[in-house]
Amino acid sequence: MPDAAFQPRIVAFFCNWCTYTAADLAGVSRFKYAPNVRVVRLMCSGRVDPQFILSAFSQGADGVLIGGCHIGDCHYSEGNLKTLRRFQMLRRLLRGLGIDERRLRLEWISAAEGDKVRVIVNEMTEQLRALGPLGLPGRFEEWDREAGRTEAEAAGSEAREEAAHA
Amino acid sequence: MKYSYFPGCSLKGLGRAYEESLLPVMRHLGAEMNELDDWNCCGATAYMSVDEQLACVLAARNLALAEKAGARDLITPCSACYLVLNKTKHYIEDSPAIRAAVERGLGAAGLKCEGTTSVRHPLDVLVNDIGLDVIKEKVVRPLKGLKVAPYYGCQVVRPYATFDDAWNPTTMDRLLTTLGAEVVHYPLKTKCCGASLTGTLPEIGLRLTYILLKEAVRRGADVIATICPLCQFNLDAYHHQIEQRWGPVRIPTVYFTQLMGIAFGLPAKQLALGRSFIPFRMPSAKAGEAVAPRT
Amino acid sequence: MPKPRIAIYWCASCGGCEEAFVDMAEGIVGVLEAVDIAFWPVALDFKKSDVRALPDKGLFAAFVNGAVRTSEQEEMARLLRRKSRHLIAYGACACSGGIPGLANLFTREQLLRFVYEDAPTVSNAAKTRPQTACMDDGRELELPELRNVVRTLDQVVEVDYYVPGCPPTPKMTQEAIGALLSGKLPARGAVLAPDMALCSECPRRSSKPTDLAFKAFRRPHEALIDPQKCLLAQGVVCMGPATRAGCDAACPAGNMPCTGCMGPTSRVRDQGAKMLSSLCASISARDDAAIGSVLDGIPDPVGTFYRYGLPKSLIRRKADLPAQEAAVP
Amino acid sequence: MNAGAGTEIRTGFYICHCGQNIAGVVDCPAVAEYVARLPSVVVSRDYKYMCSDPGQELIKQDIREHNLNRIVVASCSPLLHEHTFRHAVEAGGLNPFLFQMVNIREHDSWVHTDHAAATEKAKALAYAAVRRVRFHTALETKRVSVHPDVLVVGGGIAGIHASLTLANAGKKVFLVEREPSIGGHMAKFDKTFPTLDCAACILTPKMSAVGAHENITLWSYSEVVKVEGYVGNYQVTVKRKPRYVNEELCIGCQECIRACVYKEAKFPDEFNVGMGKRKPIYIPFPQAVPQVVVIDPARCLQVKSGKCKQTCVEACADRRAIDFTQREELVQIKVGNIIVTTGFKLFDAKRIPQYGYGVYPNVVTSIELERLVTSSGPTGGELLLRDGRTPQSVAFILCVGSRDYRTNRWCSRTCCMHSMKLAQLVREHTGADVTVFYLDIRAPGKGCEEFYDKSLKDGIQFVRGRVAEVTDWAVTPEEEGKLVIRAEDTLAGLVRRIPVDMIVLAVGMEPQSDAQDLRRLFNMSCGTEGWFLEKHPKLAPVSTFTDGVFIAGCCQGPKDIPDSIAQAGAAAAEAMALIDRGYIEQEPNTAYVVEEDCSGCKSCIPICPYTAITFDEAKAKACINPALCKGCGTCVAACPSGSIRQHLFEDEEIMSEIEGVLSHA
Amino acid sequence: MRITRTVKYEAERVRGFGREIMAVPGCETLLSCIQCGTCSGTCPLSVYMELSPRQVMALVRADFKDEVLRSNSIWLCASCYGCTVECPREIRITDIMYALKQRAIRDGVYPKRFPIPILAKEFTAMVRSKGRVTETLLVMRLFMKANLMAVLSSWRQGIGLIRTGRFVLKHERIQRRGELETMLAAAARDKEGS
Repeated sequence: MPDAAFQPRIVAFFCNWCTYTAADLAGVSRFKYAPNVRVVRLMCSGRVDPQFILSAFSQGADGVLIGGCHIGDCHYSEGNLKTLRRFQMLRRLLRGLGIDERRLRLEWISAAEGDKVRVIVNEMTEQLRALGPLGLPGRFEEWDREAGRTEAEAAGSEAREEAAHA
Repeated sequence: MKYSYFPGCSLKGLGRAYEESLLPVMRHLGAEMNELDDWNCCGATAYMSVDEQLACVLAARNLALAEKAGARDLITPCSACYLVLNKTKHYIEDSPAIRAAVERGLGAAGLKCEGTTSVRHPLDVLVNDIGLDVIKEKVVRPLKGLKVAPYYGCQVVRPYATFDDAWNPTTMDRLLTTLGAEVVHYPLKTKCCGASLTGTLPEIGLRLTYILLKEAVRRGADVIATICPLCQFNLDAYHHQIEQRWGPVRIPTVYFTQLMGIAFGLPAKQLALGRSFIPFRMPSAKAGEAVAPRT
Repeated sequence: MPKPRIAIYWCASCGGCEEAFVDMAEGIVGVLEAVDIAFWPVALDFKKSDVRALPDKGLFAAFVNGAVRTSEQEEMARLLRRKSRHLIAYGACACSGGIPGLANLFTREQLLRFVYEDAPTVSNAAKTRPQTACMDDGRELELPELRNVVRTLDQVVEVDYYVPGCPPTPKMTQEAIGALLSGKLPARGAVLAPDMALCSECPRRSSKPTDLAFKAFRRPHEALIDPQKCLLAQGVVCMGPATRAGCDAACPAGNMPCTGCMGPTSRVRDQGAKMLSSLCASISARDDAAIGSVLDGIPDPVGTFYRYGLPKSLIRRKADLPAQEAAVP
Repeated sequence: MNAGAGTEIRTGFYICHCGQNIAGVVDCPAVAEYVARLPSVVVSRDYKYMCSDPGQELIKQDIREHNLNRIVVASCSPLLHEHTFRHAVEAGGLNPFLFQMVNIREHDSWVHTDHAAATEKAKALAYAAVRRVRFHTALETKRVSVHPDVLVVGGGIAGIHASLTLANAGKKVFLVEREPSIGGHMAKFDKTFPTLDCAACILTPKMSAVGAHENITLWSYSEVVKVEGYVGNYQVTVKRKPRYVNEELCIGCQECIRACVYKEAKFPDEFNVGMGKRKPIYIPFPQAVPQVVVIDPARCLQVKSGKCKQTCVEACADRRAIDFTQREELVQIKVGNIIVTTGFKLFDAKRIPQYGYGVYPNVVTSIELERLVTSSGPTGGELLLRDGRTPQSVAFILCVGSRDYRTNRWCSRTCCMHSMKLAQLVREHTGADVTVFYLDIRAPGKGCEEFYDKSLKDGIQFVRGRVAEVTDWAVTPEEEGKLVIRAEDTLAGLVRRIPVDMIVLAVGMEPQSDAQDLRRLFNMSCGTEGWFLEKHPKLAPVSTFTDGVFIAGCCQGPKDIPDSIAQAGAAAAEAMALIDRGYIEQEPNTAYVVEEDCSGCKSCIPICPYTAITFDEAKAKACINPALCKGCGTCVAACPSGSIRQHLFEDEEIMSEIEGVLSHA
Repeated sequence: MRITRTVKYEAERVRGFGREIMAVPGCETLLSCIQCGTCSGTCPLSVYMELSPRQVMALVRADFKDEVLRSNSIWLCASCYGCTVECPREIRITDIMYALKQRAIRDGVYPKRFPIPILAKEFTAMVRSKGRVTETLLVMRLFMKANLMAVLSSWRQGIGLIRTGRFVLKHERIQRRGELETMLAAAARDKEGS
């Protein structure tokens, strides 16, 4: 059952020319959308290093949104095409890593499509809410609890063994 | 080709000539028409006026039955049924409330409607699936010299149909031309005939019908071709009342399927031409030859 | 002045790293002249108690290879950490998880069931599984517990230096020991291998074109590989561009692609992500479907990009596995 | 001036209220308080208007007093005010790139309603910027010189005015026009509203001036096919279509036209929107510039089949201006700025079949009527029905293809006034009854309301209601033989049927059908409607998102002649500002290879669309030419060993930003 | 001459009525209505209506519920959808008319002897009990409920139908009437429950 109170965190990488501008336009137009998105501005979606995406997930993002110019409209000719290719492989990789691929989204949003920003952010927020938290930092902690447990145990067993040898 | 077939109440009643001509024509073209098992009334405009959700549930039962039968296309000749079934599909998609009501209703009967069946009008199927080329090959008796006013009526082309323009549809025009007929310029082709009012408010309904008939006559048409059972009845059955009010505007109104049957050379009695109030005759070279039995 | 004492220990590894010490051949003589080996369970008969008996930091250096995946290995890692001045993660498994790290794609239960029950070569009708404790002849016997998660050495204890490779080459090993003994050491936490990608030392480097565009990917067994030409130029996924140099490009020289055992350069946080980024950007296809069919040539992205580094990658482990699983009864 | 390595980072943080724009939603003092406690932050303040002079002064003062070496401002979009604050930082004695901006207006207060959530978001974004800015280093902007020539694309009134403005200021202009003559739509008009002065009288002198100006190179019958480079340094390829007439040699005597083997003009004439006729060899209209004939390759026998007596060549005699060997030619030019004035297309009235355009001969469009009332038009200025009668009653239908969700949503802005002008001309020419069907009369321009008033007083009837349909079927005797309009007179609340002789459809304006191609060509954006998008609707109305590319006239949106000319002047001024300064500053966001790290794997080289990356064979390293690099960063993301970096967008900067936005709920 | 006072007071508005109608799928664009009158101009029946379709839209938007529900306009709508396809704001006017008809029937404010709502109710009743409609029987029921005189004026049609073999006196019906009843009951019950 999706938790309605859960506030998903979305890190968005928006290209300077189209999607960032579209998000500005959404602002100028006063379109209202969910406050769950945090935008990191890059000059081109082609700058989005897959490390950024994995890093965002590993630091607590529930979803990552990449926004670029429509294919054919890239300010840098074909940066977005490179993003598209990486994105496709990343989705396959995420599947392999047990992360629902819907958590990573690539959208082409032109400078004029302020409303699309609103629609996509709201849609994604809802979808992530339905998927529930990814919560990797918490998982890392949980995973490491079993190792942490032995710290005390180790000391204890050492003492026991020493006592036995003595 | 196999199609599921939803006749609707009219084609079993006042509009039975439509069914009686549609089925032989489809058979002649090699299309199999399987009547949907235990179909129910679509609800028409009346049920929508009373309760929209229940009207959709009612209509959705037919869609669900068609899906259960594995039908890809459901042929729906009556304009009202065609509109209501398509509208129901749209509403189920667009409105969560209606979708929920439909799911509840159908669920209670162990049915479900996922929208996999397309609701198609025979005109659309004939022209866009079977094709004018195939139809042309079957024409043995071209309707040479017959001037036809193509009358589509209101509901079939709007607002859900995608196979033709809402204001100036041309599918039947092209079909009639293929049959060898001459199509007259008839700008009233999608004007409402007032059928739903003729019974209840005759003054209003009859006037709408009168204008349609008058303009068809004025533009030199020999016959009006229609694709809706209600339109056919309305344009055909009230000549007496109309003439009393505005003078004679006598012109027969037939189903386009009847004209197809004639062009295909099917026997007249298979085409139910005798079911009209105003008999239709081919103005053929052998003048005076009646296609329809005299009454 | 007594010779510095060193320890060599293995955790979850294949033994190849132990082999690497031996592979120093006559080089080992020089090493043995310079140091005393105080602990090397594979080769010499020392006991854990001997290590315990040492004063803290009593070892000059401990070389630990293998990933950490049992309670005993954790314990030993901690012990050696306490006893040594320099703790060295030796080999790909200790540095980044290595092949054993791929177990992070499964739960412990899945692993045990496969190994003890489902594997086609196993005959175990009683479904016997290893137990952490059992009674035998009235004596309680103990086995270490298998952990849910495979860890790198530095995910358990602090590590001073890393010697990567699967296994590290004798040359790297000798150089590392030499550096330790001479005291000419880089900053703590450094990898004792060149901080540059493998292409710099690859014999095929000059055959790589400057206009590479992948039309398809092929796995090594699917193609007759030209022994001279850059493997990537032949559509074979070679991790060389994203992998540290230092191995003298042994695999490409042997007509096999680099699979990334040396790990990334210091500037890269996630080797797999970087390789993916570089590789995919240069696919020639331009639409979804075509790109998809090129990517089909890499059927196992995790295994391809993280063969030696899953536990050290940003995601570490298949994320949808249960975090905790009941300990083996 | 710069904080070197090892220097303590001392950050100043400023959050702007932007009046109530930000502070109305985001709790600015709370954010400032939160940031004040972050490591490295020395000063944290909130202020009403950071972009104001006192706001900027605050930054400068703090830099000096608190020895700040990093500045973060949380306010509006960096696309709006990044430059402002960088200047302030620089004026305060710090390198301008030791600054980071946080967008909490467009991306926060304006788009969120939940105050608490918006405040938390502002904190997260501020935290991210404070973390990011630690990694910033001092950078220098690059200066690139600006080529002084300008390209103007489109020779309508906007292009003409922009070209003349620039040329009169001594700048060299290339004016490229697709049609055989400049003049555009305005050349087809009879008179102009609201002054009723003759369009030709005011346009023709400007057209001639273009043709004669020594600073203007006019290439008519030509199209721009390729644009490369960047602001200040564009290389443009222009396709010159063969007109089969040498422009240098032709003197416009038109003897060739008279001599053409086609004795009668029989082909529809573009200038009269198909209502007049021309020959295969023709001059577009009497005042055409250049005054040179053109041969229509689709009609000319010689071009089509090579079998013609070539009587035109004979008539041209020893001027030898006609040249059937002409071929399409590609010409390359260098310019520093481009002004796009490609205009609009008229709505095709056939798309609304209810109005019977193309069915009923006496249903015409406004531009057809324009030609029918002009003395230079096909009827010599006599307004007649198709059967030769003079109309007794004429109706205008407004908003045809405007304000309609099914066709074009926008208001075409000129149709109200244009129709009133035509209505007055109709009354002048014929004395017919004129009825104007309108939705709303929009007459906001100077003198326009007065013109509306005059129209009312002249007895033109205005019916408020959108016409439902035009038919030819009669209900009453007076409707027989007429076109019948059915519409609700919404002010009277009555459905009316009105028979008339002629109907004029006031067709709206649409983006050119190839607007999308042009947009790509010049790297511009289009709004959802397809009009070229200005950089800012108020502050940068003629700029585009590509520096050095400006727009003017109707390609940006429907407008009348005065507005088109005003924009054209503005665009020319913008271009001149760049030319006269002589250089432009480029963002120092280029990528660079750290040579000692590069393994020479060559993975980056095919990634770059600008061939800025080359392989240095001697060093066996990749090498980036900063002059060619545009700063997209795609190669940085692609370098598998992390050996390519990008100024302003370093990995550490972005990573710390990611960490920052996530570290706060 | 009778003089009536026509001022509208705020109290006469039924707040939320417009919003309720706009909740019908596709009708939310009613907010963008620019009162252009295309609907009225297109409507073949607007000339008979007390309020033109445009006025109906204006009154709905302004929450004047009674004025709209009591007018004959909604009952004269013949569902030809002309207005819906012609509206430049893509407002589904026909569907709004349906929504108004439903509310008028629900609230019982339609003209009592007016045949159209009676037809709708009779039709609905026949469908619910038989699953199908037999037109001739439906018309006869209608005439009996609404206007006996109409039977007399329609005798020609009756005779014609008998002559052309279309006068049906036996009810058309479906086999699984229970199923239909279950469905409609389930949908209706839950609707009230929710």
